[in-house]
Order: sequence, then C-alpha cells, then structure tokens
Amino acid sequence: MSAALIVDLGLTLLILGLGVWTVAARSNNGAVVGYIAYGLLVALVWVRLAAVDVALTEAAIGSGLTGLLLLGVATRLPRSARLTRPPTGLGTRLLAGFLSAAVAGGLAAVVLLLPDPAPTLAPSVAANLPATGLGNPVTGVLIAFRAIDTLLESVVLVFAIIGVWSLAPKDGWGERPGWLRPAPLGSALTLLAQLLPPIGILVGIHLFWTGATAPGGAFQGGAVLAAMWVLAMIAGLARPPAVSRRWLRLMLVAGPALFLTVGIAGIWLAGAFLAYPVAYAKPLILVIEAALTLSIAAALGLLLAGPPEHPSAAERQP
Amino acid sequence: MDIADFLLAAAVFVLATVALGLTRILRGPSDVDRMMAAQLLGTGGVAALLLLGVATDMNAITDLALVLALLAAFASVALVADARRPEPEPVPDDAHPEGKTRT
Amino acid sequence: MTLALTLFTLIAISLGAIFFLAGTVGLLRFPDTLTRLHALTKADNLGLGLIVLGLLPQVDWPVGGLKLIAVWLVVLLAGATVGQLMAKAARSDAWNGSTDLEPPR
Amino acid sequence: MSSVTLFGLCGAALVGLGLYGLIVLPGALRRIIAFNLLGSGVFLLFGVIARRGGGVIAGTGSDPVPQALIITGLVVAFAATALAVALLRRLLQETGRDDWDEDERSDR
Repeated sequence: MSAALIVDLGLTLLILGLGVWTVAARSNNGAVVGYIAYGLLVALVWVRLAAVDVALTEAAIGSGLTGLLLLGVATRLPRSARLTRPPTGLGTRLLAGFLSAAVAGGLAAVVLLLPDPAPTLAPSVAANLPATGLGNPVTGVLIAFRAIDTLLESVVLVFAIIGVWSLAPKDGWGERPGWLRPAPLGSALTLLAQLLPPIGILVGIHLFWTGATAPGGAFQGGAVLAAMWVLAMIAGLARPPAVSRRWLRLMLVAGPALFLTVGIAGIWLAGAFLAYPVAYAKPLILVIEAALTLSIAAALGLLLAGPPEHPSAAERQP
Repeated sequence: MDIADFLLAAAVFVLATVALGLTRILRGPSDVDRMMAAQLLGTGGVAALLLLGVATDMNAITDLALVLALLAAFASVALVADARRPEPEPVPDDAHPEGKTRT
Repeated sequence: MTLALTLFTLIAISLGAIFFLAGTVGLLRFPDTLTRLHALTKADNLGLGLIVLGLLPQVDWPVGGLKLIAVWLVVLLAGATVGQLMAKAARSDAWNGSTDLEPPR
Repeated sequence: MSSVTLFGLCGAALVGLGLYGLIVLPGALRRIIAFNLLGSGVFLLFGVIARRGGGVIAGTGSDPVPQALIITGLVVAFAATALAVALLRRLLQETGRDDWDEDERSDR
C-alpha cells in the first residue's frame, strides 16, 4: 500500500466520519459545524482528484457560503426543536437504512465496474481549446464548449433570487433584505470587515482573471467577492440594498443578459447559437466572464442576505 | 531526502494532527469548542495546501489556500455573530392575522 | 548559501508542524473553552507563520512569496478577530442553551 | 485498489448516508444538510469519472467536461439550499417551528 493511498484512506475515513456526525449529531449547531469541516476536507479531496477548479469552488461555496447560510438558520431554531425530538419509528429507520444501503451498494458496484479505458472528452477539449484562446480547459468548457449549461446555470441563480425574494412578508416588499442584521459585536469585527475585504476583492479579481489560463474563473471569483460583501454587511459597514433598486436588478441580470446577447449574435457572426467568431473569441469570453463574475457575486450575496423585510420586523421577529 | 518529499511529509503530518483535533467536534461540549476544531482544521488545511503547492510547484494550490484562508474565518464570524442575538420566540398568532396557511 | 536556506526551511517547517501538534494537544487536553482557545491561536499564528517563513526561500519572488505572506496575514487577522469574538461568545449567557456544561465565568 | 476507486466508494457511501438522513431526520434544517451530503456524494462520483478520463492534456489530470458540470452543480446546489433555508426561516416566522408534522408536535 503506497503512502498516497494511506493518506487518501485517512481522508475518506474522516469525510465519512464527519458525514455520519452531521446526520447523527444531537445539536443542530454541532451538525452544521461538522458540515463546514466536512466541506473543507472535500475541497482537499478535489485537489487529490486533480480538479483544482472544483476545489476552489467547493472551498468558497460548498464550505464557506453554505456554512454561513446554515449557521444563520441553525441558531434561530427554537430551543425545543434543538433538544429532544420524537425519533422516527424503528420500522421507518430500518426501511430507510435498507433503501440507502441498496442505493449506496449499487453505486459502489458501478464504481467498481466502470469501463476501462475510461470514456473521456478530454482529447476533444484539448484539440479545440486553442481556438478559444484560453489556457484553462475547464473555463473553455464552461464558457465555450458547454456554454448552454453555464448560461442556464446563471439564469438559475436569478430564479433562486426571485424565489427567495418572493418569500418576503406581506409588508416587506421593496425593502432591504433582513437576514444579515449587524450583530452587536464591537470593534474586533469592524476591524476584520475593514481589513479583509480589500485583500478579498483583490483575490476575487485575481481568480476571475487567472481563470483564463489557470484554475479559477467567474464562479470562484464571484463567490469570494460575495463573501467579502456579506462580511461587510454582518459588521454593519454596508447595508443590504433595497430590492427595488434598479441598479441592483441590472447587476443581477447583466451577466446572463450579456451572455445571451453574445450567444444570439453568434447565430449570424459565427454560424451557431453561443458560438464565438474565432478572431474575437478570447476578448468576448473575457467580457462575458467579467459580467458573469459581477452578477454571480451579486446573486450569491443577495441569496445570503435573504428576502426583504419591513424595517420594523427587526424588533418583532428573530 | 528531497526537499519536496520533506514538504509533502510535513503536509501529511500537519493534516493528520489537525484531523485528530476533530474529535473536539464530537466531544464539544459547547459550539465554540466545535467551531475551534473546525477552525484548526481550516488553518491546518491551509498550511498543508501551501506545503503541497510548493512541493508540486503548482501555483493554483496556493490560490486555493488563499481562498480557504479567506472563507474559513467567515463561518466562525457567522457563528459568533448569530450566537450574540437573543433566543427567538415563536411569533404570537395575532402578529400575522392572515398569514396562516395551514392545511 | 543554498544549503543554509534548505536547512532554514527544514527547521522552520518542523517547528511550525510542532506548533500545530501542540495546538491540537491543547485543544484536546485543556480543561475549558478559554484555555483551549489559547492553544488554538498558537497553532494559527505561530504554526502557520513558521511554515510560511520556511517556505519563503523555496518559491518564486515576488508573486509566490507575496501570496504566501498574504495567506499568513489573512489567517493572522482572521484568527485574532475570531479568537476575540469566540472568547466573548464562550462567556456569554446566550450559549447556555446549546452547551452541555456551564461555560467558565 | 487505487485512490480514485476509494474516493468513488466514498461518494457512493455519502449518497447512501445523505439519503438515509433525508428520510429519517426530524427537522427541516437537518434534512437540508443531509440533502447537501447526498449532493456532494454525487459530485464526488462525477469527479471520479473525470479523474479516470484525465491525463490527456498536459498539466491537467482530469477530464474538464465533468469538472465544469460539477462547478455549475455546486453553484446550483447552493442556490437550492438558499431557497430551502429561506422557506425554513419563513416557516419559523409564521409558526415558530421547524417542521410541518401536525399530529406529532401539536401540543407545543
């Protein structure tokens, strides 16, 4: 057994152990903290699987932003819900156990029986990547070869915002999102929220820019930017904007809209929907990525800020 | 021994060490203790990634360490920020007279 | 010169790793939340700091080196702030609801 | 057994674990977490398939097409989680509870 395999076995056992903990933990907060640690370790697994692009996304979104989202609600659950709850009946648990074990066993069998040599699209990507002027094949797939997925995905974010906003209380529409009210924490948090965002914004822009040639890109850069915005909102240095603001809505749809416009223009200029004229491929991709980064940052930040609430709701509700 | 091998060994050592600290997540007793274990894992993970990045000469892994460092603190801030707020009480029924949509 | 730098790297990284070990042992063995927090901050600041210091001679300058220093600064800043916030939270009564033991007074 | 197969089995086990939690756990928050476990197991399986198909382009050890799918998947999973959390918080505001079984806890 090689040293690398031992390390990977250790990682696997840790991840499974934390997974079991998040299901079995008695306290909700404990389960969420376990899930955050779990996300960190999964990011390391992505590095071991030679997928640094995915590792960056997992570290930023899977662990960081999701952790904040879950903690925000875990600490608000009523105390009675945190302690003892009526357990699910033994019969249901046994049945669920059998079902889950069967599904896991089936998937494990699939993993063990995967065809050899493995089917792959990597050679086609490698052959066509020079035409886009990009150096990072993952960005190439995201913005050029499977652009339709990415376009739909960026639209899904806008739909998610619409979904969250539509959960606004009756008198909340048009007001500011209400989840991220500044906590009375004092100067330490203010200092952190003043010093960290300049570094974070630099890192976010770096990730977007480097995404053309190295691991990084719009999603990772946008997630880091969103995290810095949210930090400023928690510290009370920035107020969440009212959802009726036009600039906010423009920012949310700028990325998908530009993507779609260039895609439709491709029908005449390059012969197909979402195709780029070869001579302008690289600059077009960069412009789309820049707009996407901004829109994704705005969307992720607003998803964390929650639905709009009437200002007086702050006193009345948790 | 090659310097890269040493760096890799150090990365594994640090990771294994902070992984041991994860038993604090199981034992608690308070959520702050659990969060500390997660934060130690974060810092250890950052250290291991830096070592790995230099050992394998991959700049992208250093970027990953930077992102992890930026966002690891983030969750801890969220936890303590929320913990300072008072316990929520169920809203009395008259607060939302027509908001009840029970089936 | 190269040998001296390599030796420097070996020593600094070994020391950093030992601080991580010490931080973990402290987190596991110390009796209450605040002393455990003390152990944690040592691993954060000194452990990572020494490892970054040891790696500095091994990377390209300026970009690689500055990135390493940025990582350390971020962790230092976040660790110091979060440490203070956590200490406050550990003492706060709001935590009794989800604590199995009484927090230290 | 190789590391890649090991991570594949880990992904399969996580899907099972998440599914179990999704069915039996009381409380919406815990089910949201279980759903995220399930999702990350699926992503891991994708990652294993990507890794197996990699090694063709110099400098990347992993097939970029599944990788891109995972990245979009992670973002969509986050959006879904945010929507679920928003629903849960609204439920809390309206009823003060985190579940919707009428019969079991109607005595609160």
